[in-house]
Amino acid sequence: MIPFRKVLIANRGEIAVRILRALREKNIRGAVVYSDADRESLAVLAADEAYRIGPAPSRESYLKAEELVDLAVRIGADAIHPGYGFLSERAEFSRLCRDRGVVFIGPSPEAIGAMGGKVEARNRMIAAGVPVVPGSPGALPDVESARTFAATIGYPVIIKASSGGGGKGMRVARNDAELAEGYRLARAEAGASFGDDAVFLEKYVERPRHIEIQILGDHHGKVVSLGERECSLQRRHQKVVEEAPSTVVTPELRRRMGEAAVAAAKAVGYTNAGTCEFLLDATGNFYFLEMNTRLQVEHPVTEMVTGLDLVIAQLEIAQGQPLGPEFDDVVPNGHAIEVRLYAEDPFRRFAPSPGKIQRLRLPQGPGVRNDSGVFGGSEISIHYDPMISKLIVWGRDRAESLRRLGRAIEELRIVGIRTNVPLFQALLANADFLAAQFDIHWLDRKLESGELAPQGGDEIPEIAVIAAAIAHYERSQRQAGELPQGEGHPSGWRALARRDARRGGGGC
Amino acid sequence: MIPFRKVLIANRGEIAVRILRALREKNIRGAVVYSDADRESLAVLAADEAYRIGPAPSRESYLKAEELVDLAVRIGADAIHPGYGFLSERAEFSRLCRDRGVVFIGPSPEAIGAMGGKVEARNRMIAAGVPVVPGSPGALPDVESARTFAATIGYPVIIKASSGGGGKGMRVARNDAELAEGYRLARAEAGASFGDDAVFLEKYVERPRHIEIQILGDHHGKVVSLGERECSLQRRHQKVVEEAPSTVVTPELRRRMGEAAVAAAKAVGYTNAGTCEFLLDATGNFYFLEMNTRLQVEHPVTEMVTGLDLVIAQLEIAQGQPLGPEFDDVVPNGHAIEVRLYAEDPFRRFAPSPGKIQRLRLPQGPGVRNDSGVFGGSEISIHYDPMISKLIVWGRDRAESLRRLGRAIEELRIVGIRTNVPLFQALLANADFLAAQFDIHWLDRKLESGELAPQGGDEIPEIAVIAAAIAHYERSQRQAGELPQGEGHPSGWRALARRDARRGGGGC
Amino acid sequence: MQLVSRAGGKSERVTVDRQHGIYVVEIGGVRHEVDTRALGPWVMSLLVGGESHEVAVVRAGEGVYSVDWRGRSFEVELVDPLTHLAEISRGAAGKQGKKIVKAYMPGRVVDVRVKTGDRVEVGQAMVVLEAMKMQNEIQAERSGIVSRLFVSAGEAVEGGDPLVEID
Amino acid sequence: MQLVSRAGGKSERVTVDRQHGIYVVEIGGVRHEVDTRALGPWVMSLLVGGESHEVAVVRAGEGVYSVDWRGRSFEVELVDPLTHLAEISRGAAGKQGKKIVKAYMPGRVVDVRVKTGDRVEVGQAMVVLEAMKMQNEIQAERSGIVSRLFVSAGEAVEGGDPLVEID
Repeated sequence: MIPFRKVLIANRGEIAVRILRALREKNIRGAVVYSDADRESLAVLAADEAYRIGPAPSRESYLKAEELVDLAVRIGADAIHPGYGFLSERAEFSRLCRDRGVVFIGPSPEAIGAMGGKVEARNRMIAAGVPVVPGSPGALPDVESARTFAATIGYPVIIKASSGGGGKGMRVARNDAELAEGYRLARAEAGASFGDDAVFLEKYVERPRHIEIQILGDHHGKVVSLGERECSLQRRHQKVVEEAPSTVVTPELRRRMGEAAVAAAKAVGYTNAGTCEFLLDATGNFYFLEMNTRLQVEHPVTEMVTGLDLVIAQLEIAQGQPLGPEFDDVVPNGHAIEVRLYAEDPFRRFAPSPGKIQRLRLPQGPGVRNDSGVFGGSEISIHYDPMISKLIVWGRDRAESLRRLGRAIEELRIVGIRTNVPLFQALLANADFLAAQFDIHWLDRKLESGELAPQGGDEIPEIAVIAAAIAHYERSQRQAGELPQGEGHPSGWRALARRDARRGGGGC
Repeated sequence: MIPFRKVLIANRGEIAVRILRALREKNIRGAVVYSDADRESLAVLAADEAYRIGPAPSRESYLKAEELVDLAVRIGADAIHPGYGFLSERAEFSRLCRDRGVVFIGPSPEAIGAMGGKVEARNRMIAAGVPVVPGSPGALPDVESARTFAATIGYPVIIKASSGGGGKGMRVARNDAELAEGYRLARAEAGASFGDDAVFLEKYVERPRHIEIQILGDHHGKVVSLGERECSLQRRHQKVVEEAPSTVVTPELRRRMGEAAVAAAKAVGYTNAGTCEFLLDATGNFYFLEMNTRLQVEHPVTEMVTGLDLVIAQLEIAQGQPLGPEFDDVVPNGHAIEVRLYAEDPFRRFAPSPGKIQRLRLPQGPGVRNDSGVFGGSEISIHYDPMISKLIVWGRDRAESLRRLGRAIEELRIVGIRTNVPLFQALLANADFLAAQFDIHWLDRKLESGELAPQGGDEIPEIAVIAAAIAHYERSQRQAGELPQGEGHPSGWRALARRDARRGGGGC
Repeated sequence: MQLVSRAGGKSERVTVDRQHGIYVVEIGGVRHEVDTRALGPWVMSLLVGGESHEVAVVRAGEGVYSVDWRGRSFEVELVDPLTHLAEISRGAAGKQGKKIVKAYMPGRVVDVRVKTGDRVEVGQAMVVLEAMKMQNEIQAERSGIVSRLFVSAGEAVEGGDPLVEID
Repeated sequence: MQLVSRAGGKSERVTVDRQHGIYVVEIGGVRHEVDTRALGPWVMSLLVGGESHEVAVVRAGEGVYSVDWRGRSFEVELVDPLTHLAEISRGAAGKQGKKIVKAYMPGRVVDVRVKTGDRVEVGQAMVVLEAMKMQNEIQAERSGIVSRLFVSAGEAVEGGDPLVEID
């Protein structure tokens, strides 16, 4: 084992801060890079060392693989932690680090590569006995062959155009009759749309949930599962709320999914932290989707119910330490929920809401954890993902963690930008969400139908009129010079102008 | 059971905020009172309702029992939560609430009274079979009687003047010879000092630890122990750091101390949350000191290792609900440490350091909990206890929670007032503390001897000179009007003057 | 001080007065005593009767205020009663004649879906703005005729830049 | 800019210069390049070489700055070299002649343990102040003769009020 003395973080925002915390607890120096947009970020403030990497755009800064490795070598960093996003799942970056003698805190380039290509990954999973969504190996010449294949995988099935996409040439069939009909229509439509009427069959997974398994693999051949995360609540494939454990995963199913995930990881010689994403249908069948070969945004919910620190585990694995017994047969303790706070306006179709956070007060107290990348005064730039903070709650059961979530959301104060908090308020008032009755399409459906429209969107609370009236009164008094010094809120109003004039922040 | 709809909190600061969190999670309206010094406190901001109770001094505000109960009745509060300190352990306040038909969230006046008087409490504990420090019933006429009694309780013993105090006329004896000598000296000294040479004997507890047991009692006769807290680290009898569990308490000792605490509570018909404080000697003997008939400041460490919410438990008990099975045979999970952040200057003999918190950034992330009563911009008044926030960390074991504590202390930012953070930094560098080798006198001893003097007290880090030099340079440039707009830190320096001029805060 | 509030499509008579440190606000005839404190810029603590509210108020225009409360933002317009009456009489209340739709964030215009003279309805997409790697439709906040276009596809805009004028 | 820093009992030559946005600070001959940002009032982010430091700087007097760093406060005095030399020559460096000991918090004077003309040593208790229900000894920060008393027992004082003058 080579103990690290210094680690470079090739990332930004909350995850850079999260990694810095782990490094400090391991007594390892933490160095970060920053783009011109991030010089005043929390990550830079929290780091032991900080180096400029380039202008704001990612491709000119956080995606500059060569420069990052050069920097690591120059400052004597033993390893690079890629966080998530950016270069974290680029096989060539992992290889580049290896070639330059810098430890990449993640899997080998081979493992990343093997899981990177959808087709190769699928075939290796099949070979490893990991269930994947069953599909016909190739195009089906006639309805007979289709019926035969359908019989082998069972209904319902979906007929897809080989060269298709965007829903065109797709038909769901629940029995032989629908299959015959669908097959005919699908071919016709495919031919018309793509000039190629070849179609194939796939098992149709109804109302699936997104259940993922967190795994860890060390460099001594040991791979463990730390249980599942329920990530079905997604808006346009973007996770919004994550939980652990899932209400639909029994201990027995947890064991089977865990075994599948471990098998998947072993099949590609996987090391460090990774996540196998599965589709879970209503009858308890699960199908491998893909493997995320990195730390997940939602890793904290697993930490909350296992008591483990996944980033510290990543560091220890990368240092060559074997996974200890504390990682064996982990059972979830209580229930955790994470909500992702985005700088986006749910009243404007979740349009990004960049700007300066004038005031920030994070919720605190029992069962509440904040993984935040910002502070009062932070500038939310348009250049990066609009996620500003993660709010994680823990309770002895889901009901308690839901109550905590509601309390924490109430407590949170973010002034200066719009956030998606109203969405969480709406979710906490929704019976399906409270009963954990959802699938991966649920959130988009509810947002479409307007059922999750933040309550009382249009109707204005009296307190807003009162506040505005007082502000207006004071402003006119001040303009008329009638308001004696110290009366009213001089600070509030002068400050406003002032703040616009300067770069200073509105609090910590 | 009477479900509460509204509860009045007869307290302030962090505990008022703590109770408001529990109320919100139980969906009960939370009302607070505020003195003129607390109008802009976090408690007022976090409350559903807030009412002025009087001027800043406690006796004119938070101690006005009649006014508080009148207010509770007027606003239709079902119950009053007294928090800790102030009226929380006044039997007559508990009685007043009962007489006025307002539920007092705490024990009955009888239970408070029984535990309030030292002598009565001691006798009732003896009757209940709870171990107390053995002592001779009365004065001992001659050295013979002293030797006889010493034989019954065993050495070491301490000889004390009946009408004594302040250490005068006290002698420790470890054998018959020392006893004879000490008896003679003690009597002479007592006679000289107090004009009364009567002396008595007590078991001398060497290097004792302060170990306390958290108990809960419902209104159906059930009393449970939730395990111990290690509170030996005290400065002038003021707890500074608390932990759970204690490194010296074995499961077997935990069981015995728990049984003693439960017996103590049952002996006085105790209900709601309470704490039995014990002295624990090096050989595992423990002696009842006193019972705190209220929620303790340090209750969070018990919450962290049990997963229970003690304030919610208090509410449920007060509503008449029975203690459920989740309170049976609770075993600590992991290790928690709490440090109390005080607005006091360790470099000035811990003199209070009131003033405005210009900037506040609390530590966040895994295993960190803040129970805070302040925000950026808060005014720390001279009228109340200088504790501003509690930092609680959890780890799978003591070593991990110590690492987390170190990390969190590093992360904490408080600007504008002095705090006792340097004391914690010194503790985290102290071998005895890291090894949990201490007793109730340890901290005072180390502070006396200067061993815990914050490291490098006098020697100034280069960064301080650099920062001052830059600030000085900018100031002179600005005065000379040579610094172009937007250069340097106009905000920093103008703001300084501005802030002094106004009441506005420096962040949330 | 006599005012008319226009918010959420309805208007009410509002009077504000300050009596020894306490505000008295009357809305639609209902009287509220309000104790206020400024917690630095933007943020105010209001005690309305016994109720405690923390709000952030930002002036969004002449007599227009955006109020943040419990994680949500509300826009309130305040005008003096005479102006209000005058506007009603010419049927323009809550309309203020021409309306300029602005970019609420910096970004790049990828598509302009209206031309001058077009009639637009509330919620109709007029401009598509790209920022933070996402495409965002800028919609008409009221119905009317597009009287002016300030941008064309491909242009970069700053937050607050005018995009379309609706009459 | 040429300066002499006096802190923690020792003095050093310091030069500060600003070159295209970057500060160059030389202390005792060692050169530091410093990139600075103000994070609103008081707080500064400093990158010294690669090292990141968050500090809060408050002006505590003429040329005197109190710097908060990693939970601790340090006082640094900066004077121009000539003043420094002059003071050394009359053996007054770091002394500035008369020293007025101030109350560092509001409270009530419960005891005054010195009288004018007394000689006091560093750390000697001169006044006992009560605040937050605690008694706090105000000690002599340097040795000398008590040349003036500003308070007497029972008086209430504000933070910053002068208590004792030492010559």
